[in-house]
Amino acid sequence: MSEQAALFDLTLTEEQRITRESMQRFAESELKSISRESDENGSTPEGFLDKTVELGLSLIPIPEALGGAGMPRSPISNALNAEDLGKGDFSLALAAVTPLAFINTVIDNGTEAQQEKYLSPLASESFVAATIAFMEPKATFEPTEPETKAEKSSKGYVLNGVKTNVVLASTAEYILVIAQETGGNVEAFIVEKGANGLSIESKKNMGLRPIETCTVTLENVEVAANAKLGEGEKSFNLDKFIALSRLGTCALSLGTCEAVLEYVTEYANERIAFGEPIAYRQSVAFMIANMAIELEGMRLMVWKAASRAEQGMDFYRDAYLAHVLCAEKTMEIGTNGVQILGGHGFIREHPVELWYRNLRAVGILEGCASI
Amino acid sequence: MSEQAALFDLTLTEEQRITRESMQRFAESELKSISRESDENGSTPEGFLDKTVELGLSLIPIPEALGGAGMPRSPISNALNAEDLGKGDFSLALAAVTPLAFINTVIDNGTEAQQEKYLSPLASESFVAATIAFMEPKATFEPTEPETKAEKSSKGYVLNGVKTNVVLASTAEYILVIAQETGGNVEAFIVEKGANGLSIESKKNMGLRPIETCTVTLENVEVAANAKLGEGEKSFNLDKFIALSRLGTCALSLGTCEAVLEYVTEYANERIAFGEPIAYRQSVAFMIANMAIELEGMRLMVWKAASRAEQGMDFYRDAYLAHVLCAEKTMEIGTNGVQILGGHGFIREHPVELWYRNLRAVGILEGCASI
Amino acid sequence: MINLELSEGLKNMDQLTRGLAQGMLRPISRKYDIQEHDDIPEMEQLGGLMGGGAPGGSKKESDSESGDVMSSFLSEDGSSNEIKNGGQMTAVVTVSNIAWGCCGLMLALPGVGLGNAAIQSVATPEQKERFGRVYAGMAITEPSTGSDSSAVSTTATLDGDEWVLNGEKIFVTAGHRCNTVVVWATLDKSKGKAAIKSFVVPKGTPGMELVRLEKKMGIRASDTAAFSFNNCRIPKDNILGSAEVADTEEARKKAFGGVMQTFDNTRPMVAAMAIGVGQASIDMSKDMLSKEGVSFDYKKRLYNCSAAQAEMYRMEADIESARLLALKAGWMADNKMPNSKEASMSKAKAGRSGSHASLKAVELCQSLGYSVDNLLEKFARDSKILDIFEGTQQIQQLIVARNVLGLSSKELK
Amino acid sequence: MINLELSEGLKNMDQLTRGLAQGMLRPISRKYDIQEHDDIPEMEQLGGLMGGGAPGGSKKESDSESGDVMSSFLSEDGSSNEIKNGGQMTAVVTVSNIAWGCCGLMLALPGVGLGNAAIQSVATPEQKERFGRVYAGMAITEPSTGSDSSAVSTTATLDGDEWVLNGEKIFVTAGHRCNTVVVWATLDKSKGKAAIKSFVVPKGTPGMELVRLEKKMGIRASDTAAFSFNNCRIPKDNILGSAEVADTEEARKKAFGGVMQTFDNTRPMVAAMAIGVGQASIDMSKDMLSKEGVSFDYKKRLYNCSAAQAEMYRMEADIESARLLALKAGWMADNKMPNSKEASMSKAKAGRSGSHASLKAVELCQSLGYSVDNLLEKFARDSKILDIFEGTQQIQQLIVARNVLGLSSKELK
Repeated sequence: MSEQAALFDLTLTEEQRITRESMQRFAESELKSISRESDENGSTPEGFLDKTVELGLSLIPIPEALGGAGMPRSPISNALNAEDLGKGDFSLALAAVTPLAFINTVIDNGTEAQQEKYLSPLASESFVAATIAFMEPKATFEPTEPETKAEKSSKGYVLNGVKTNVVLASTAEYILVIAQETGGNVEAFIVEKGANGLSIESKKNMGLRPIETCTVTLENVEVAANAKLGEGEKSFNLDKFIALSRLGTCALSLGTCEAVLEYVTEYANERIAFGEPIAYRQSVAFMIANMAIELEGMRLMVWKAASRAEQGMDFYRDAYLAHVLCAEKTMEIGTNGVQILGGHGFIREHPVELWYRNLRAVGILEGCASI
Repeated sequence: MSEQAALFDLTLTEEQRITRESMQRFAESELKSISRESDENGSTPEGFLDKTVELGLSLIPIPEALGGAGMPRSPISNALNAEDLGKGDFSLALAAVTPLAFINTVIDNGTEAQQEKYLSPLASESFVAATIAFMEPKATFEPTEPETKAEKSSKGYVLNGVKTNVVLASTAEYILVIAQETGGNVEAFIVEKGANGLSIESKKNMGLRPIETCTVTLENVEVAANAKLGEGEKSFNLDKFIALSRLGTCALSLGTCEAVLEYVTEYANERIAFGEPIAYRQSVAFMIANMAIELEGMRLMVWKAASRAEQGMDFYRDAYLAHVLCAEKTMEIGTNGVQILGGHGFIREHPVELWYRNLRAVGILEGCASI
Repeated sequence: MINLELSEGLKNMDQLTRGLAQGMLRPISRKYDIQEHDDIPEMEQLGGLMGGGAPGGSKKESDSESGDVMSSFLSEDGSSNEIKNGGQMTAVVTVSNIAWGCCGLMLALPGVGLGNAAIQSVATPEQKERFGRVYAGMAITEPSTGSDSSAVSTTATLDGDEWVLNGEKIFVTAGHRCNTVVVWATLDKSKGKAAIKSFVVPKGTPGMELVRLEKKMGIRASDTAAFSFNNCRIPKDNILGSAEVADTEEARKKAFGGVMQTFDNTRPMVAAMAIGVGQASIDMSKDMLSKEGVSFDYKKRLYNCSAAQAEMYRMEADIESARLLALKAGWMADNKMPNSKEASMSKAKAGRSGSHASLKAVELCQSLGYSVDNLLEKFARDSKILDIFEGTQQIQQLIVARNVLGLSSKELK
Repeated sequence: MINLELSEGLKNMDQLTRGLAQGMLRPISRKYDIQEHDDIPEMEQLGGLMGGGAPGGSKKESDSESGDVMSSFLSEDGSSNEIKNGGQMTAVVTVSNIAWGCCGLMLALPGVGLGNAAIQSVATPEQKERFGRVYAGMAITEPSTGSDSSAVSTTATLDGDEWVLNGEKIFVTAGHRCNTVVVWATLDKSKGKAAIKSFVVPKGTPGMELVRLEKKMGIRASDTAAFSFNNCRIPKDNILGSAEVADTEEARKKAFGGVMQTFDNTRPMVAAMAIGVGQASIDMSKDMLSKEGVSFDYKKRLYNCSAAQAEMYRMEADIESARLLALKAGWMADNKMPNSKEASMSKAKAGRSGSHASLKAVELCQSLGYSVDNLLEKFARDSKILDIFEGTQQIQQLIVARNVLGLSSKELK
């Protein structure tokens, strides 16, 4: 990651500015436009994921030698992209950045050989799915203590456990399974498509309906020894992974909150009640003011943590606090978005109820969208 | 406690109605009038506590044979009294009901002999102080696990530990010390005034300034075996004591919140800003509406728990939840009371800042004001 | 005498309806959430059970004049001076339980809609007899009006012996399944609130068209209809209340106040629904957490608890507080005390607490909460409307604030 | 390039001022809380240290044009096009640290009052020279006006070469200790906002009387004065800005806007104070809890933490968010971007978060928090004013809302 900057600065680089513009255009034309339909159908429209290839999300960080663009790992750029895409649609954006999360994690934790083996196929002209299996179906699931087990065997490792909310699992070429190595640390293992003992079931949630969120069951799934990311001293950094994932989820949600804020701002100015636009009422106006205040505060928190990550500084506390704030405030923005529209907000004709359902994911998702 | 009532009912009995009227009159003329002065001086005006004797708070539950009125233990009446007095001044009201809390606890947990010995002196024409030492000076003090120790000795028990916020400790004839008996349960021990090893230091707090809140240190304080409340099976009921105390604190705070609500209602209607009373602004009006809503909700929670206690039903959950709500919402009312007055609220000319400081005690006090 | 326990009669109703909700509604709750707008054969049976018969014989309880859930909306108390636990309290208890089972199905219970409450409170005996046993929806909101009930622009014009209705109505709960709609219309828009009257319009009256059923985030088992009225003619006698338009300011206020008073009865009911959904979220999330070893014993100081326990206790405290506020509002109604402020207080507290608890329960249970494999996520979709319809959170606060501050709707807008 | 770390210069200032606050203010904080209104000899020294000298040599940092805490309120940036971390950012950093030490003493720092900011931004070079090194309080509020700065009724009448002031002012921070007061007065009340001007009145001017010092809940080390002006005469040239009263609506708005703009600079400063007090509460309560075995490692999922940890993390998240908002507002000012919205955002978030954190910290530490033996209770008394003065929470929300919604002060009142 790049060198430390000298001054506090919120200015985008020219490259970031240009990228943001195209991300925003794409989000508007390719995500927002199909958001409602995808939610109603509970499926990703055909061709959508392939279309995201033009954004080059997966290509950017893959080393040139492996067919990628070989750009340096940039959590800040990833966060900006996630924010812009998340404004179009939280779920579709999450699907779009899922292979990137896999790639980022392999780059951060894998050996050169592993990068070569697993990243080359992802540097493709068409959309190649790869994903990470982290969460487990428990109310008290503790990210720092996953219960999926990896047992050392003669051939490598044997994996057992159940993972949930694995995005794109059924089409993924690779699933990076985070598991507790018996007698060791929490490690990351790459399981290839169709492995024996791997079963994948698509599940639906309150939100995230357009995309595949799967329960992945591992029953004595065998992987080779070199399927474990890293080697020797350099093995999987769980804390960093959790922090980068939380930042990814937060960044996506910033975009969604922006969408809410824009929508209700317009609505409140247009909707007449008691003879005046409802925006003239302090109760409505202050809800909107608070959306703007909290959104800006969250954005700065996410940017700070991502920028620290990019500069190679410790950023776990920053990411943790950003996530605490986003879990609370994005849901507040989601529910107030519906409130401002009143009964209309509850109807699926308007998008605010969809944002409400998607934003409930922010405090729940772990291990997705690692930036 | 009395028999179970047949219907859901919020009507006061005739006796309660009459008592409330006199309590409210007393609170207005004898507490409210000296509230600010007492706070500024950090002391209880001379004669105040003696004047409270006319209310008969201590006399009411003491058996007739011991010189009292011998009325049945009535948590609900105690709660009503606390509420009415708390409207005059939280701190002074707390001092006024402190001997009663001692009496209630001795009646609930003591043997007949203990009642005779310790309650007779309290059935007096003048104010006789008696108090309970429960809290300990730790940030993580856990009421169900006090650390003050009682060790069985040849003569009875030896007490060691530090207690904090013991109201009226230095003038108290008796201090009921709640301590962990070594190898036993948490028990209550009556320590008489001037006992060897007992040291009392008056301390000041953010609020409660008019009254003595003391740190009581027990260094090998010896008490007789029969100074331990109860005997045999019937010993001290800690859970009940904690619950009744929390209800007492909550009840006091209801009155204070009523005072806030009345004050800001008048202020908001009179204060002009931007050409109109500030009450015309939703942000102000809704703060006041929420005060009224939460206050009424808290009152019903306290009444329900107290009424269950009075009927001999299990009331610990109700008391717990009432306290959770009151700790949160009374402080909210306290801080919004200052907010509505703006800069004026911060000046000691108005009472709202005093209420703010006193209401911060609600989430903190334990073992006081047992009803 | 202060007692906040339910009477024996109410306790029986409480147990009974909770059992019914658990046994009959929970098993089909998800099904009709998915099959939005489908007919619900199971509900006919349930409606019969609850509306027709007297389950458990509680109907004769002396303290509960109406043990019948259906008519509990409608019940009129006797005239004795004794304290009563009557129809409104019964309704709070039963409605919260049915909504605990499934709020969508609760709103689809056949036989009683919000229109019934209006008919019951305003119709003359002659009208009541003529209308017979109706299942009446209530049509107030129009596309361009929301919280502002006084902005009705649907018109009613007298033409001979008939009223001619023209306009559009939205958000008519049970509009599809009911057989009658009570329609709010103005006799003369220039005369403001006083000219707003309500009319009983049987379904199938020519000129009345059900335009669409709304697709909603939650309470999907309940249908929400939009109607248009094009020269829809109904008998002159189908107006509820007087056809005169008050001409003094005072009389105008009173007339509209009368129309609005229905809300004093329906708001505690919606509060009860929110309490039901909130409680359902609490119960289910506690169950899930308990299975994984989190205990709830209400003992330790809040900040010595775990974060999950503390959050749960806060949710429970809010819901208990809301429940008591709703019971109080019902108790006041049962005892003929004006309860407009208390009705709004209960709706405000319950609406926001139910919404908060349901959303928090999903978060507390992580992937289990968010998954459609469990009902928690459904509760979090259902709850939101309860902080909106029958007067939003903001409208309730306005009412409470005006009441507390002694301000008019012109002063505090 | 996006970077939210403090520059080296700011980091040095940060460490330096934190150390100063810890070493010099904390030890005397309680003393002057008790000895309300007493003289504070220690502050003369501190004022010298901070205002006069350049501590730690940071003054020449290229990225921090003004390493001087005092002048950081006042600093004018250079004109280069490069991104700057200048005086406003420095002020945010240093003010939050000094307030971390003691907010009361912070406001009693000799040499700079809010009036200085006004003089600095509006006075002509000639005036600046004539007034010399003043310590100026700001007199805006009157007994009958609060948040409404446009309701000033103190009058200024030109009589020959002098302005004659009449009226009453309250809430003048440092009014006792300062040597000059900037007084807001109207030239013609009938002309509204546009006629409001500010005047530099040296203390001791005949007709100016310090009526009383307010006894306050918190920030007691800082004096808050009330003044009366009875035919108080000052030179004609002591008016700040033009003496003309704009006569078009547009020009009027602009004139008053100019007066109000001072707030865009002072609001992030008050935000910084709230951040300082909030952070002080967090640090101290964490220390206390840590000593009793509660650890803070920012690792476990929030709802798998203890309630105390979770509460603390929420407080920290709020304060961090407020800090970044204040830094952003300062950064925008330093880089000549209009920052009215961001200034109010930072004040709104910081004001409420500081107040909440300080109150919660007291509760978290139970009797230790509530006792005057520790400073937590003082922080909870000091914090409240920071959500009130320089524009209450509600005023900030109005400004942000008008900005976001594009509404005027007539539309959104």
